[in-house]
Formats: sequence, C-alpha cells, structure tokens
Amino acid sequence: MKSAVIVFPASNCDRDAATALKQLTGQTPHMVWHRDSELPQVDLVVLPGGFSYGDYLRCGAMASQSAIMRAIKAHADRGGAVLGICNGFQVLTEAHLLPGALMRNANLQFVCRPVALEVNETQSAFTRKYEHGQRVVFPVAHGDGNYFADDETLNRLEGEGRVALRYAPGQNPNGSARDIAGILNQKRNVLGLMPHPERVVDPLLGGTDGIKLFQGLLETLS
Amino acid sequence: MKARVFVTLKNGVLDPQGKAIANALHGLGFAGVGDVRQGKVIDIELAERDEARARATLKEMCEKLLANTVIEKYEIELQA
Amino acid sequence: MKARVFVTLKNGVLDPQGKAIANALHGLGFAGVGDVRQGKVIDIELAERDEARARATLKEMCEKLLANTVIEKYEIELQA
Amino acid sequence: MKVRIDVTQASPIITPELVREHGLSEAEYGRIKQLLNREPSLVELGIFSVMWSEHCSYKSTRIHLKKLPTKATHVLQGPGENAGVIDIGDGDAAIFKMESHNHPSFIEPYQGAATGVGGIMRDVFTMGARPIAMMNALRFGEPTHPKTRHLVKGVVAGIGGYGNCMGVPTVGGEVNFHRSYNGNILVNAMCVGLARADNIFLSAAKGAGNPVVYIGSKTGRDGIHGATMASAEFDDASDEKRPTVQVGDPFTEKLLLEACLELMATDAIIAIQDMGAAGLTSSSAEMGDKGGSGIELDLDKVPQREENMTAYEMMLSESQERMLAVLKPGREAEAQAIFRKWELDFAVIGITTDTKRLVVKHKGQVVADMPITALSDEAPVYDRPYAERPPASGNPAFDAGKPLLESLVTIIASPDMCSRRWVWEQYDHSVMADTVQGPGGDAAVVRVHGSNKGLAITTDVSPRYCFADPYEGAKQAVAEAWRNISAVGAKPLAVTDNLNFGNPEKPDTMYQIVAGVNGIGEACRALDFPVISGNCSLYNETNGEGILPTPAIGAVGLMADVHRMAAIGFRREGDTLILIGRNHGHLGQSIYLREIEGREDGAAPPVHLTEEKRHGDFVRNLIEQGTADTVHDLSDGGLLVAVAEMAMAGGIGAELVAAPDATASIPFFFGEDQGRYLIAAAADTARRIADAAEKAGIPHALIGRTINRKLLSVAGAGEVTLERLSTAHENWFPDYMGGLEPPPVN
Ligand SMILES: Nc1ncnc2c1ncn2[C@@H]1O[C@H](COP(=O)(O)OP(=O)(O)O)[C@@H](O)[C@H]1O
Ligand SMILES: [Mg+2]
Repeated sequence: MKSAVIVFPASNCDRDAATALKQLTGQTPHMVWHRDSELPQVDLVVLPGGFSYGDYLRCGAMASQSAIMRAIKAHADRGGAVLGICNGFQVLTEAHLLPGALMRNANLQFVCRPVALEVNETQSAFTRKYEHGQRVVFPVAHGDGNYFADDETLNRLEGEGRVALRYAPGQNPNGSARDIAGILNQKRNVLGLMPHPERVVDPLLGGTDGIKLFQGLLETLS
Repeated sequence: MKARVFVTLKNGVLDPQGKAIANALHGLGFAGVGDVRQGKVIDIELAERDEARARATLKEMCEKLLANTVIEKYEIELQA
Repeated sequence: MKARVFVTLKNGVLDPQGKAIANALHGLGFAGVGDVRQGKVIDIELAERDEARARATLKEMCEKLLANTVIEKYEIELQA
Repeated sequence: MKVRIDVTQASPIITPELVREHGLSEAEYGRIKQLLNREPSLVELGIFSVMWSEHCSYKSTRIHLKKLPTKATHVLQGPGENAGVIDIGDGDAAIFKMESHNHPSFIEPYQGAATGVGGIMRDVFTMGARPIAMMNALRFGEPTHPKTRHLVKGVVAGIGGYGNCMGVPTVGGEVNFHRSYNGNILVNAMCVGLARADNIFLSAAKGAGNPVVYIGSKTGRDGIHGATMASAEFDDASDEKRPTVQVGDPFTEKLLLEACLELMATDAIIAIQDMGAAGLTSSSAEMGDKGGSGIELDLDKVPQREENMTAYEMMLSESQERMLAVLKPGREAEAQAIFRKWELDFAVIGITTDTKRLVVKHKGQVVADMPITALSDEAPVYDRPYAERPPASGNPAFDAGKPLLESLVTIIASPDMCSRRWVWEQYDHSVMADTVQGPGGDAAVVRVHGSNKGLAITTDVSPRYCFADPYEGAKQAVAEAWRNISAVGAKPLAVTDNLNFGNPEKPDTMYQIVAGVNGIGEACRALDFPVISGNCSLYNETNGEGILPTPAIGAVGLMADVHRMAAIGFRREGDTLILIGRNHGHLGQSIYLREIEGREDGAAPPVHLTEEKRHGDFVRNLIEQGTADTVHDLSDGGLLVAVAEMAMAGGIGAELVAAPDATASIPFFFGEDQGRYLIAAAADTARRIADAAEKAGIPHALIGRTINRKLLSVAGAGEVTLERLSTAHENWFPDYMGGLEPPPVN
C-alpha cells in the first residue's frame, strides 16, 4: 500500500502519521507539501493532525484552500482512500469532502485524554478489522472537535451507516452531536475522525487499538 | 476602501461561547441579560474604489474563506 | 434592547489571525487586499430599555469581561 | 513609559528623570558617560537600560551564580549560551533551559504565558534542537484571592495554546497556591530539545564582514522595555504603566522552527540567537560580545509592522518570533529561499566588523555607536549586602488525636495536593508519539525518537521549605528533582534553574538568594548534577510584599531502555510495599501541619545528600535490572499520601501496618523526611530487595501490601475507599475553576 501524508504549514502530527504508516505498512509514505498541485501515485492520502495555519479564522479553513486539495478531491472521486485525523478531519469538512462542521468544544477548553469509542460501522476499509460495537480507546487532543450538522444531515449519516465511530456513552469530550467521533463520506472511502489512531499503535504509548485501522487499509488497498 | 465583515453563527446553531459569556455576565451580577451570541468581525482594507465591485469581491471572499456557510452567515458593511 | 459590542485589538497590537487571513486572501488571488484585522462581535439582548443606562451597563460589561483592555478596545452599538 | 512619544532623532536632553525612568541609578548613568566619554544618545540610553537591567545583566546574582558547579564530562555546553547541552550518547544531545515570564503573565495571563512558552522554545531551537518536551512550573496566589481563578485559567490556556500549536508535548510541571503570590504569580516554562551533538549552534558572531540577517516576524512596538519591567517592583500604579503586551503567534513560531532547522541542515550559519527580552539590542550585543567582533545594523532594513518606528523603538521592541543570525558571506540567497518557502520575513540588516563596537544606523544617521564591552563586561556587578537569618527551627507540636484517614482525604483534596488533571488535560501531552510517561507521575519520560532511550524530566521546588530555610530548601529542591528522576529509573544528568525571588536590594531577600544559590551548589556537587542553564527573576514584589523564595529546579535524566521504566501506579494485587529510607517523622513545614493544623512553622526537613545519593542509586539499580517497576518517591504529604497516589493511579487498594510507635502515628504517616522511596513488588522479589538493602546498609521497612479490594486501610485506623479518595482528589480543581468567576472571553 502506498500512502502520502500532506504537510500544511503548522501540521504537527505529520511525523506521527508517517511513523505509524511505516510501522504498519512497511512502506515509507510520501510527505507532500500543501503547495504541490499533484499527488504521487498512492492508495491512501492522510491529512494529519495539527494546527494548520495556526487554526486561525477557523480550524482547517485556510488549509482547505491549498493547491493540493484539488488533487485530493480528484483522488477521492476516483475512489482513493482519504483519512483525515483531527485537524485533517476539520480540513475535510471545510473542503466539503465530508458534511458538517467542527466547532469549539462545548466547554471551550482544549482537551487531551484517552477516550473510549465504539466502532459503529465496520463496512469500510478503515473499520473492517474491528467488530461492530467494539470498544477501543484512542486519545483525543483538540480544541475544536464538537461535530455539528443539521438534523437532516445527521439522520442521513446515521441512516446510511456513515457514523463510523462514536464516543462511548458518557465519554463525549467535546459536545459532538449524537456523540459522533468519526464519519464516512457516501462512497465510504473518506474517513474523518477527531481521535488519534496513530498515537495508539505501540503498547509503550498507551495502547494498540489504532493498529486495526491501518491493517484494514493495508488489506484493502494492497 | 474599508470594509467590515461580520461572520456570525446561523440561528439554530448552538453557540457555546455566547452561552459562556451570558453565564459569566449573570455571575458578575448583570441582571436582565438575555441571549448572547459571539461572532467575528473582520476589517479589510481594499484597493478597490467601486462600491459594487468591492461588494461582489467581499461576497466571494466570504463564500470561499471568511465564513463557513454550513454554520455561519455573514454581513458586509462598506465604509467609504 | 439589543446591543452589539465590537471588541478589536488595539492599534499596534500584533494580530496574527488578521495577518494569516490577509495572506490567505492573497493566496486565493484576491488582489488589492491591504491590512486585515480580526475582532469579535458580541450580540447581547438586554432587558434594560433606557438607552443611557444600557450604555453604562454595557461599558461596565466590556471593562469587566468582554474586552481585555490590556490589548483590546471596544465599541458599543445600540439597536433599539 | 512616556519616552516613546517624544523621541526625536536629535539628541534630547537627558534629564535625571529620564535616566530614572530607564531604571538606571545616578551612579550607573555616571558610569555610562565615563564609558562613552560623552552623553549617550537616547537610543544609547535605551540600549544601556536594557543591557544593564537585572534581567539581562544579572548584576545582583552574577557573583553568586559563579559558584554553581557547571562541568561534567557529559556537559557539552554549560551556562552562557541560549540553553545548556548534554551528551546523551550515540551522538545525541539534549538541550534544555527553564525561563520565567512572571510579570507579563500577571498583566495578561494568556498572552504572557503563551509568549513565555514561545520564548523558551526559541532558546532551545536556536541551538539546533527540535523541542521534544515542555514543562511548566506555576505559582498562583491563594485560591480565594479575587484574581487567582482568572490567572489560572488564562495561564493554563496560554501555555496550551502555544505549546499545542507547536506540536510539542507538554509533559509535566507544578502548580502551587500561596498568598505570597497574590500580586506576583510565577510562570516558569522549561523546554527540552534534541539535537545531534556535532550540530549545535552557538551565538558567537566570529569574524568581520559577515552578513547579519533578521528572520521571523516583523518588528512592532511590542513590549518596549519588557526587560526593565521584569527588573522592577510592581505597585498599584503598574496597571497604568503597562507597556504594550506582546501577543504570541505560535503559527509563525512553528514555521520559524521548521525553517531554522532546515537552514541548520546546511552549513551556512556562523552564529544564531533568538531575540528574547530586549530583542534586537541584546541579540546583537551578545553575539558581538561572544564573537569578539563588532556589529553594524541598518535599521531601515528591519522588517517593520508599523509605520514611523523610531530607532529607539526598533532597538527595544520585544516583538516575538524573531531571530538574528550571522551567515557565511555569499549564503544569503540560499537562506532566503528557505525562509521564503516558509513565508517568513528575511532581511540582511547588518554586517559584522572588527571594531568591537555596536553601531546602529537609521535614516542615514548613526544613532548609536558604543563599545560592546560597555554593555557586557562593563555592566555593573553588585555584591549586594545581605542579612543572614537563622532558619526556622523546631518540630512543632500537633494534636495526636486527629483521625488519620480523614486527614488524608482532606490533604489530597487540598489545592496544593489535589489532582492537576484539569490543568494537564488542556495540554497535548502525547503529540510526537514518544511520551512514555505523561503528567501525573514522578518524572515525565519522553523516548528519544527511533530509539529505546528515554529522557526523564521534572521540575521541583518547595517554596515553603525555602522560606523557612533558604539553604536547606534549595538543597531539597535539587534533591527532589534528582529523586524524581531516579524514581522512574533514569540517571539524573543535569539541572536548569529558575531563581524566582523578591527585591535583591533588601538584605533579607538577598540572603534568600545567596543561601539559595549556595544550597543548589552544594546539592548539585554532592549529587554530581551540574547546572547547565538557568534564569533569574527578581523583584517579584508588590507593595513591598515579596514572594516565597522559589528557586525552581528543572532536571533531565537518561534511561537506556524505556521498557524498564518504573511508574507510580500499583500494578498487581498482593505486592509487598517496601519503604526505602529513614523515617524520622519530620513534621516541620509539612503539608500535614499546614492543611490540618493550619500552621506553617518548624524546621524545614534536612537533606542528607550522601543518604539521598545512596538510596537513589539503590532504587535506580533495581529498576534498571528489571527488579522494580512500581516506585514512587516520598515528598509533600509523606508516606500515606504516596500510598494513596499509588493506589489511585493503579486502581488497586492497599493495607498498611500500624506505625511502630502508636503515639507517633501522624509523624510516621505524614512526616516529610527526605531521601525516601516506596516500592511495590511481588512478595518474593520484595524479599530479595529487602535482602539487598540489608546488605547495602540501606534503611528499609516492609509497611504493607496491595490487596484485592479497592480501599486503603491502616491497621488500627480504619479504611477509606479508593472511590472516596479519587473523588476528593479529582474534584477540587474542576470545582474551583467551574465556579462563578467569569472566564475571559478569548
Ligand atoms: N540561575 C542561573 N543558573 C545558571 N545559569 C544561569 C542562571 N541564570 C541565567 N543563567 C544563564 O545565563 C545565560 C543568560 O541567561 P538569559 O539572559 O536568561 O538567556 P536568554 O536571553 O538566552 O534567555 C544563559 O546561558 C543562562 O542559562
Ligand atoms: Mg536566548
């Protein structure tokens, strides 16, 4: 499986994503600068966490206008896999590759902690290795992870089985609508999520629950 | 030309910042404070001198970047 | 009564957000964009009906909470 | 400072009042005239005022700091550069320093703390290191003080706001509350970076004819006279005298970090230095001074954010996110391309010379021309008088009838002892995917990326001990830092300090400083723990009321294999608990006395450095061999608090034996004797540990075991559930911060 990690100004989980990809796929990902207009030949594009453009104006807003985003849209349209983690999720919503928006956490504070999630949909390359309803623990680290969409959109997301991950009952760290932690696009080849699977791929660092996400991708895309 | 753009949350979108301010104002003893909403104001200097063209450009800026129309609405004010 | 409070950075105080917005607008091809400054707008519903008293209360709110007067200034607008 | 307004390029008449406003004494001004052989220009006066300020010149502390041990074979760079550097093997180097941003954080907590974080990060990456961990040591006024909540909220948000955006994990720190900080909070931030030992960048601008380049953000009228402000006392009128507060721009700093590291991968740099306090002035003067060269600046070339800035303003501006570098001639274009890619300002603003003078030009005029040594070597040095005070003494009486476990609950729910989760959950502590031990343990541990090595990091000081006994208290701070690093299984390597004190012109305060530095020196020598960097923050006084002496110690240690790291949480039921170290039941200055008896008296606990070293070496050895994996050092609150912390962290209960002397139960369980550790190990391992201790002549005692019920019991004193303990421990902070006090809007 070939992958690319996009580097925006002030991305800061780009190295973490690359390390996890290398460890779990055996291949070093391409690091792609946001101003490039073309993607290398890859199966997976990762938009990493961080504070692209300092999170100024709105998280992900300026990054969503980067030159590389057009190529990423084309890649997604062709059915290529796109994974947006944290800031990457914000960029995907701002770029309208995923519906809704991520607003300021309900308590207005940044939050970094391990959070229990439930895998709500296993019908995707990202989640196929998990069991339906399985509980996993990923850390969150964000100030703007409060997922918002209108009721119609939320109903559709749920109806179409596109809510991939939910915060376990009582664990919602940010006030997200319907405890949504991660969603899929209609074609199920684009996943955006606030928690960080790339930070739980090593038992030394607080868990290995993120490994299956990358394994699922590896099996599907290789 | 100087322009002022207001970007505020659409009605119906929850505004945690506004709510926090309202609570804080109550806490400070300000009675009679109802709903509070917080938005952004962006002041922009433009070289453009034609009002209609300026307005059109600003609208495009809002749609493309300044506002996220999924949750926000915007208003444009021109100051000659 | 409805009030609108503008809280903006004092002149001379660095506005990283404004700077980044200006750069982004240039990057999007909007020519002729000069200085950009970002501030907050806070809309407040007040039970008070007397304009002078409302203004005094709002001023107190700004000084105590809404503005950080070390780096920010504020303007108050009343809408009947 | 009113002076800004009437600055003209023509030499104004320098009045005694103007001199005073610049924080210079009459004698100092006389000295300046002597050194220049004439009256200074206004720009020169400004330059002298910042360079001769306490903050930049260390005039009150310099002669004392010289006594600190700074050398060891693993020290690659001691004090004198932007940060200290130690060798951590395999060609790797750790670079670290701690610095205060106390005054700005009191005036504007969010921006003050944020720019403090930004400043210390620049000190570290200007030397070629990628920052890999941040710590913060915070002291606030008493919780009931009307400003405290607002300050806590702003400072914590500011530290998180900056560090999180930089993508550097904030892995630990300290938070204390005490009324002595009501008017002077302390915000000390520490940054640890990682570099290759053969690629360290220094600030000596050697050689003439080399381009001096400016990189980063534009210069504005930010924080003019910040350095002099950090060197003056506050009074009630300080509110009006506030210079413009700097606003941090972490986004630009992140770009600056990446751009600098990219440039550092080339060999274009001769010297580089961040612009911290006193910006362009101190960076250029220090680089020239260290390089033995002169520097000529043309201010018209400085990237400016505002119009009509005067030379005075540019030289004194403290705009953030800026660096000054000297390049090899002909390498400007290559450097510029890198900064352009990262969308940062880049300008050649001067040249090095062989005159050893700092020459500043503006609009075709020379506005300053002075020998650089006048700013550095010739800066005043004071041996300020001090009044020795006998330390507080005695072991205070206490009410022996108070119920043990109820007191425990009270203590672990008190402001200084409760969980800091509310604080550190606002910091990204796992970004960079190398945080092996985050906040909450004895020391944080960060893996050296791509290896099995780990750096253990801690910051410590107990100001109440330092107030009672500045010498023993300072020793204790070093010993505790050393102990914390040993407790996770790392070898303590070096120290950075942040000496926070009141007004050095007061003989009492000066004594605290002198005794404090002596205590640090003594402990560092005994523990083989050199001081490689540091910072002094004096004049922490408001209306004549000084802070508790607070010499914060930051320290770094190295472990060979992070898989062997020890942590505080109980791991197994049925483990035996072994106490290492002697229990004298020292209650003077203890948390117990303060929280339960409402008294702050008695002698500070004495620190026996040879015992400290033997006990620590013993425990570290056990961890390194894989014999011990559950270890906690004993500090604030003593034995019972340590056991409770281990139980809460592991979610496993414990039962403890009664105190050997039933009438001395309180000192046994709450005494704060130094040099102690608690180990939990399986029964047979525990026996081996006890045997080894016996052989080595190390005091030890079996004091209980972990159990399969979630409670803590003490023979003869009842029990308390872990749930009750945890609730009490976790709730204080969120309850306090959730109170009605309004949050700041930003
Ligand atoms: N208390 C101290 N102990 C040891 N070294 C110190 C102490 N205070 C300052 N130093 C050292 O003196 C030098 C100057 O400090 P400072 O002016 O704070 O540096 P910078 O301007 O780079 O922040 C640094 O190398 C610092 O490490
Ligand atoms: Mg420095």
